[in-house]
Amino acid sequence: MGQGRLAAWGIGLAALIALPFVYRDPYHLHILVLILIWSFAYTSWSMMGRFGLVSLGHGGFMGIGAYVTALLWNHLGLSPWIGIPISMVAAGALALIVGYPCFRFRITGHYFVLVTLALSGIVLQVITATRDYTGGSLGYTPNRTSGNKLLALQFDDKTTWYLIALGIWLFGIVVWHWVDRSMARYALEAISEDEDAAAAAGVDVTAEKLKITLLSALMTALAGAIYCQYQMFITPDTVSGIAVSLQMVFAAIVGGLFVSLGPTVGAIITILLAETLRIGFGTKAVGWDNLVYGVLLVLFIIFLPKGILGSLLDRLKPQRKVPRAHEQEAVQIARPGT
Amino acid sequence: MLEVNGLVKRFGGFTAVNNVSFKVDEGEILGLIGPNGSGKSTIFNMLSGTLAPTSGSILFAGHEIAGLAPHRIINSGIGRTFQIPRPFRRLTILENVALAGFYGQGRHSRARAEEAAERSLAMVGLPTDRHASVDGLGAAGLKKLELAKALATAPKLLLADESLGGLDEAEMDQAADMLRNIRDELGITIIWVEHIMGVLMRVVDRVMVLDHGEKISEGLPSAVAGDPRVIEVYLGTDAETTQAAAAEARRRAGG
Amino acid sequence: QEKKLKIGVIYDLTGPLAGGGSELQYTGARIMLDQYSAKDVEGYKIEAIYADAQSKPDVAINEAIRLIEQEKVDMLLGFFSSAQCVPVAARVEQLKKFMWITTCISSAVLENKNYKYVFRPQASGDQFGMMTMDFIAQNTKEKLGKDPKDLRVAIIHEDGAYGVDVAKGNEAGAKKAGFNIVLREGYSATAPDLSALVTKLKRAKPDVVFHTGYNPDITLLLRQAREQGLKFGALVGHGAGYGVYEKLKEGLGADVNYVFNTDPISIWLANQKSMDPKLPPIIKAVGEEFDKRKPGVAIRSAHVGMAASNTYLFLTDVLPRAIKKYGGIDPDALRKAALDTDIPEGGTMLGFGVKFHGEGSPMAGQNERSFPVVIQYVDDKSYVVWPKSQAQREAVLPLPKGTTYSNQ
Amino acid sequence: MTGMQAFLDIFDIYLLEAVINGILLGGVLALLALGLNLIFGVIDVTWICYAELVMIGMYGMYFMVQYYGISYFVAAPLTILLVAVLGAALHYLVIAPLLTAPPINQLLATGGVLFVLQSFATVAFGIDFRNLGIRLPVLAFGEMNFSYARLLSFVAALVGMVAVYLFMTRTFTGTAIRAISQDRQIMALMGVDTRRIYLITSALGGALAGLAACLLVLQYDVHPFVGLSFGPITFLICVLGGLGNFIGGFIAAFVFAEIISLGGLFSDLEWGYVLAFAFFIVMMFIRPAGLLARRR
Amino acid sequence: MLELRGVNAGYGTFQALFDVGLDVKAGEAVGVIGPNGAGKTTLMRVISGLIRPSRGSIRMEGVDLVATPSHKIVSLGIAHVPENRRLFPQLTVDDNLKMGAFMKEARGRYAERLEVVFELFPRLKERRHQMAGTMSGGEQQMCVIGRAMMSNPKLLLLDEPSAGLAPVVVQQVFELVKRIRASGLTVLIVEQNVQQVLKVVDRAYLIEAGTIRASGTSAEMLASDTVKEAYLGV
Ligand SMILES: Nc1ncnc2c1ncn2[C@@H]1O[C@H](COP(=O)(O)OP(=O)(O)OP(=O)(O)O)[C@@H](O)[C@H]1O
Ligand SMILES: Nc1ncnc2c1ncn2[C@@H]1O[C@H](COP(=O)(O)OP(=O)(O)OP(=O)(O)O)[C@@H](O)[C@H]1O
Ligand SMILES: [Mg+2]
Ligand SMILES: [Mg+2]
Repeated sequence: MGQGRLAAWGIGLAALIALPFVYRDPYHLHILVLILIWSFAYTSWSMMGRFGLVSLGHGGFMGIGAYVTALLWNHLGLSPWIGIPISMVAAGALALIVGYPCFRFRITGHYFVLVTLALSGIVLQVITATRDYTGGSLGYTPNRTSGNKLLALQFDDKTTWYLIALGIWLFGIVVWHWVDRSMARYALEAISEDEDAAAAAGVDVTAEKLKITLLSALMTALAGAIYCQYQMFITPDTVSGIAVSLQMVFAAIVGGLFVSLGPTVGAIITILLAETLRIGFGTKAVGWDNLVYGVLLVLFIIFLPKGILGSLLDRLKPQRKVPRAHEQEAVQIARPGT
Repeated sequence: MLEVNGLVKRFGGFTAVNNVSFKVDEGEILGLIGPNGSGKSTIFNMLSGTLAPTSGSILFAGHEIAGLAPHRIINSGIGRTFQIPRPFRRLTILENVALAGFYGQGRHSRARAEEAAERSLAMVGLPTDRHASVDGLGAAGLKKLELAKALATAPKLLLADESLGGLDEAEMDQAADMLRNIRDELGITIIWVEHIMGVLMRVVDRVMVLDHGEKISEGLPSAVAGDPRVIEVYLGTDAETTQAAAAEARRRAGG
Repeated sequence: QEKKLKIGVIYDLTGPLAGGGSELQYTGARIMLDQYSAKDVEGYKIEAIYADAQSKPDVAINEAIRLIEQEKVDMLLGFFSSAQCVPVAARVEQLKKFMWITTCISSAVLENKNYKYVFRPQASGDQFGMMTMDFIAQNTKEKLGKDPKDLRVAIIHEDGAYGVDVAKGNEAGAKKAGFNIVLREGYSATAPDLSALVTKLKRAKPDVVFHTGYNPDITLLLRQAREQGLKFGALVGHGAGYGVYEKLKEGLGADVNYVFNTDPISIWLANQKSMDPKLPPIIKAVGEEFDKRKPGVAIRSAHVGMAASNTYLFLTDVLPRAIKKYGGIDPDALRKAALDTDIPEGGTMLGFGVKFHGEGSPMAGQNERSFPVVIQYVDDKSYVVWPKSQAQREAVLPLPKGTTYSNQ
Repeated sequence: MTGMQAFLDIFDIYLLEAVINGILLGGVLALLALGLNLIFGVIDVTWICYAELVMIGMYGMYFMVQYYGISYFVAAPLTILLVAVLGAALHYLVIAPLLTAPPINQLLATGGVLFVLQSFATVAFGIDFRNLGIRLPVLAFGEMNFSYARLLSFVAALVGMVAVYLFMTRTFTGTAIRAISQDRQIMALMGVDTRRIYLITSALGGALAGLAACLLVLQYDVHPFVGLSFGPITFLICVLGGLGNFIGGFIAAFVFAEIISLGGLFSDLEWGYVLAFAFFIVMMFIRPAGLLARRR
Repeated sequence: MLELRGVNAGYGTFQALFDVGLDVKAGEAVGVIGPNGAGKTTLMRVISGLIRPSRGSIRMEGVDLVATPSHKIVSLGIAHVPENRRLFPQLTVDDNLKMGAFMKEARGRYAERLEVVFELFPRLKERRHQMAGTMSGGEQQMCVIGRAMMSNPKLLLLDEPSAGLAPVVVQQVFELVKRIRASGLTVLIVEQNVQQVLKVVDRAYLIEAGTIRASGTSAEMLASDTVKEAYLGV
């Protein structure tokens, strides 16, 4: 990272940390916290999504993160400090169970999307069906603690939550950069283009894919758990299922999949857009907000295919030539004998 | 160093490689030729782990490698190129090769991988500039890149699949020289699949001929070029030029 | 500066719940609030700010926070879905704001929560379930000619907060009455196919089916029941989808005849003789206003009156007392005023009285005097058939011979 | 004796009914999967909003029949035409600009269209549930009863599947449709107008959605979110059958429907779905290329 | 028959052809040679309409190709065998050939053309139900040429047809070019295999960096110093 960029990050970060001490509007802070948590979730998704591993199963991982943490707390009195790691392990185990055969048997592209789609469907249905424990579609509330708030990871003030969310988000960005600068990124880029050729370069394709999937699932579960701790309420539909998975894909792509802040920009845009449109149209023009939202989304994708931030950065430095996936098509040719 | 026994590969009911056995000695360049669809690339795919053999054994440096995962085989010292270049277009040229250097050599350090990449690129004559994009490469460049990637994995045995296709004649000679250099300077054993006889025969030490998945001939270039069966199924009217090339090669080797 | 009470009103105007009844509730509340925003209450102007929860709990939470923090409303009113009430009530309590729930009936909203600022004049879901069981129990011998222990009952419900809660009441009621529960099952309201459930019902051969659902799952279930030839003696619905006769009629035609529904009484059916005399004119006015807003509706939905009555209760009872007796509209004044409320049976448009469970009670904030009634749809009209005090006619039970589902 | 009793408890007439109901539900699902398979499997274009097209078609039927009093049999072809036009428009406005973009962008754009169609329906038709009000008679066999509406869907799915299969394999246009996803650029060298092929296919996919709408409206209420009940499951069926494999899709629809139906009979309804989804994942590993594919 | 005048073409901002002029007369076989990246493939693409010239005119038997939509160009009798075996990998050999006969004019004679192609390439008949993508490189090349022949063209554009083929097949391909020519078809062929191609064509053009550097009969080209220096590396 260049000096200038480092400085920009530093100043930006300092401003973000200072924000809740200067600006205290609780509703805006609430939206900010949500944006940060979702940004982290979207960033987690994009860790694998950017390598062509388009998963619609992340709703499942998020749901597991949220529900396992809350269930352990309510039923066993296990503090989220222990519950969250357990929930992450659970999500990771599921990711491995589904991922391993997927990658072994070369399930890619549409097929991968749909296998993972079924995964989030299953998690949603299981949460709903085990309603005796999870509350079913009614949703689930972690018991309020009467004791140590820190131990229970329950805080009443927005500032604390803002800082926690900021930290988590920052952690996501750092991990993103860490992956981006590692050799694993080369391997995953290669795998996303041509698995055989990557294997012929010595890459253990299955292992590399599993690693990034695991990382992504763990982080997504963490996002789910944090969301649950913050909202103190989860329903199957808000933290799991296909809709949540799609929401992740949407935001990541709209923001820009190939830049670290892309998913964050995606979260900002989609959440703010949804909020403003809903409030703007209010109850006077019912349904119009979603209509406009949908139309804007379609327009974004058609006219800014690399995402808002991605396209913006491209425009700023046109000389950096990153060939787009579709340019490859021009040279894709029949492959004999393999 | 490589010993293949009774190698068979079937696709459904179709037998692409049928009971092929052969040996390759250290430091040798073995030419593998045969009509289209005779199973050459399929053998390469099995040697490199891209395909698992239906049956048969492949001993490499004394170890059985048949059916191992490709990355394990690559790590054990076999490098390959693809008949049709398969570059990673989202990576730069250097990154393409560094990737192979890193993973192909058992994931040491990034620095070591990049060093290997620069060496390989220099060897094949491609730019080592950090930002050079694959898109700038023409057909010849892509072939070179394939070779550089294979070299960066520090192979003991290199499988080169049609490294000349699509090159013009000047470039072909260059590429042939390059292969010879690789053997001479780096001591890498090579199996080379090629249809351009005029060039191949001048470089290889020994030739093996496949037809319909079976080995039909094997031996010195001049002997194979004169084998009537090979002439019939493969060389056709090129037999004369091929023989001439083989003869010239022998003369040069002798002199 | 003029004195003003800002009320944040949240219902679902879009999404699946909107059609399930939330939008009608909104209309009812709005009719009342519109009337009062023209007048003022004890010197306070009423200003309502409406928001759409889009049938999503997280949107409901966001809107609640926005209305409180951003729009600075003094209190919240409304809420159709219990899945929204649960988290929003928790938030509101935390923020120490006053919340007046007109609808969402799950007991889970209040049970053991010990809320101080959340009040619900409405009957709770398990009361619905108990009520219908009681109704059948009282009629088993006489009309169905069976011993309670021989009466086969099936309890089916959508698996949301609402259905689960009612089913819980159903089960408790059935146990109390000594019925034989042959099937108890939940299903997701969005399930594309319920034929397996119908088959199970056929196998269980229930005399009475107790069903809680929204629409379109009700019409889907009943249509598939008809197609698969399910027979029973009576079908008892519990509000929500069963409260919207129009839709039932559209989807099921004549099959909807003789179906029972349990709801707070529709204000237009309530026994006006035993009611506080100042209420009937208001009921009439609400009806006229509703007809103006939604012309051409055959049976005015109970949903409208429910929200209207509960809103009216707040505006005419709680609010004036808070201002006069407790000096303002701050949450504590409103809370004290609500706890003081003591209205006898017949004192609301819904027929029931009002007295809230106070602090320390497991159902703090719940109206202990509320009760739903059982109505029956007969030839495009609805009649209260239970409890006896409100009944307008005898229940038709079991289903007459020759009707689609009749097991006679 | 007890063994026999247990046997009878499980293999009673209701089991048979559940099996047959599964088959009939399979007909509905197969019909839905047919058009999607064409779009998604054959020309490799993603229409996440497929079920929403069906929803619009159902509204079309509702308004024509209920509001304008048009006879069902006139309204049905009109609806098919309407949704065909809609399919073509979807292609022209949304897919065509994205043909060269990565597939995930298509997925998203059509996902956006899903939002648009849902909220359009909310805005234009309101949130009320609508019912066509046509109630077909029931076919009774002793204890068992079957709905004509479902029998009809079953037959339509079967006929549609055969017709589409023949069209795809026997005609030049069908072959071109199968070819187009593999190498769009050289299609012109074959004398194929790619825009025309895409339009034909999208219109055909739309028409099949329209057909499904005409039959579904006999069984289900219409509301803006009706697509959510069917969308995901339709996708899974296409994949389970093998993308682009019409016969496979047809069979997969029945397998899925049986699992849902029987799973629902022996346990809670959700478990039927959980089972179906889990079955899907397991099958994906056993037969990644679809039920009918040979393992490689 | 085919006439190019002052053709300029390229990809985006990159110009690959500069003022190219070229003639092919009916019944003639014409070769185009030149080093890698010279623009040979671009030239073929411009003729078959896969890319559009930025300037210049292209006429086939008097018809202006620039104004003809690219999918209509086949109907004028131009069949293009693209470089790199671009066939439909997931279709069977049969279906690939069927695609070659897609145009209305060719559909009627489908069975007849199929015979012709199978006679040329018996290998294809053997593998007619195999997925084209799983065939060997050479087999795929046969399939692509066969596919082009299905449309019963007047002018065949061959882009490096011998690349990657076994020597006997290369000879067959050149034989085929001779035969095709003999049957009255016109051929424009791009080749790296200069020695061979100059044996079968009547005339040839040497193209370098997007411009025509030399042209003449085969004999002239073989003798030409320019060709020798620039290309044969002799
Ligand atoms: N799709 C494309 N986009 C951008 N540039 C291209 C494209 N195709 C070719 N070029 C460039 O146009 C120039 C001419 O390419 P062309 O393919 O016509 O050469 P060629 O003579 O056929 O070479 P070869 O012998 O390697 O096939 C080259 O510099 C090449 O890099
Ligand atoms: N995945 C596959 N499925 C079915 N058949 C296959 C598959 N891969 C290869 N084949 C067949 O196996 C045979 C051998 O193919 P291979 O690619 O090894 O030939 P080759 O000798 O490399 O030919 P060329 O010189 O043309 O490259 C061919 O007939 C090919 O069609
Ligand atoms: Mg090969
Ligand atoms: Mg070329």
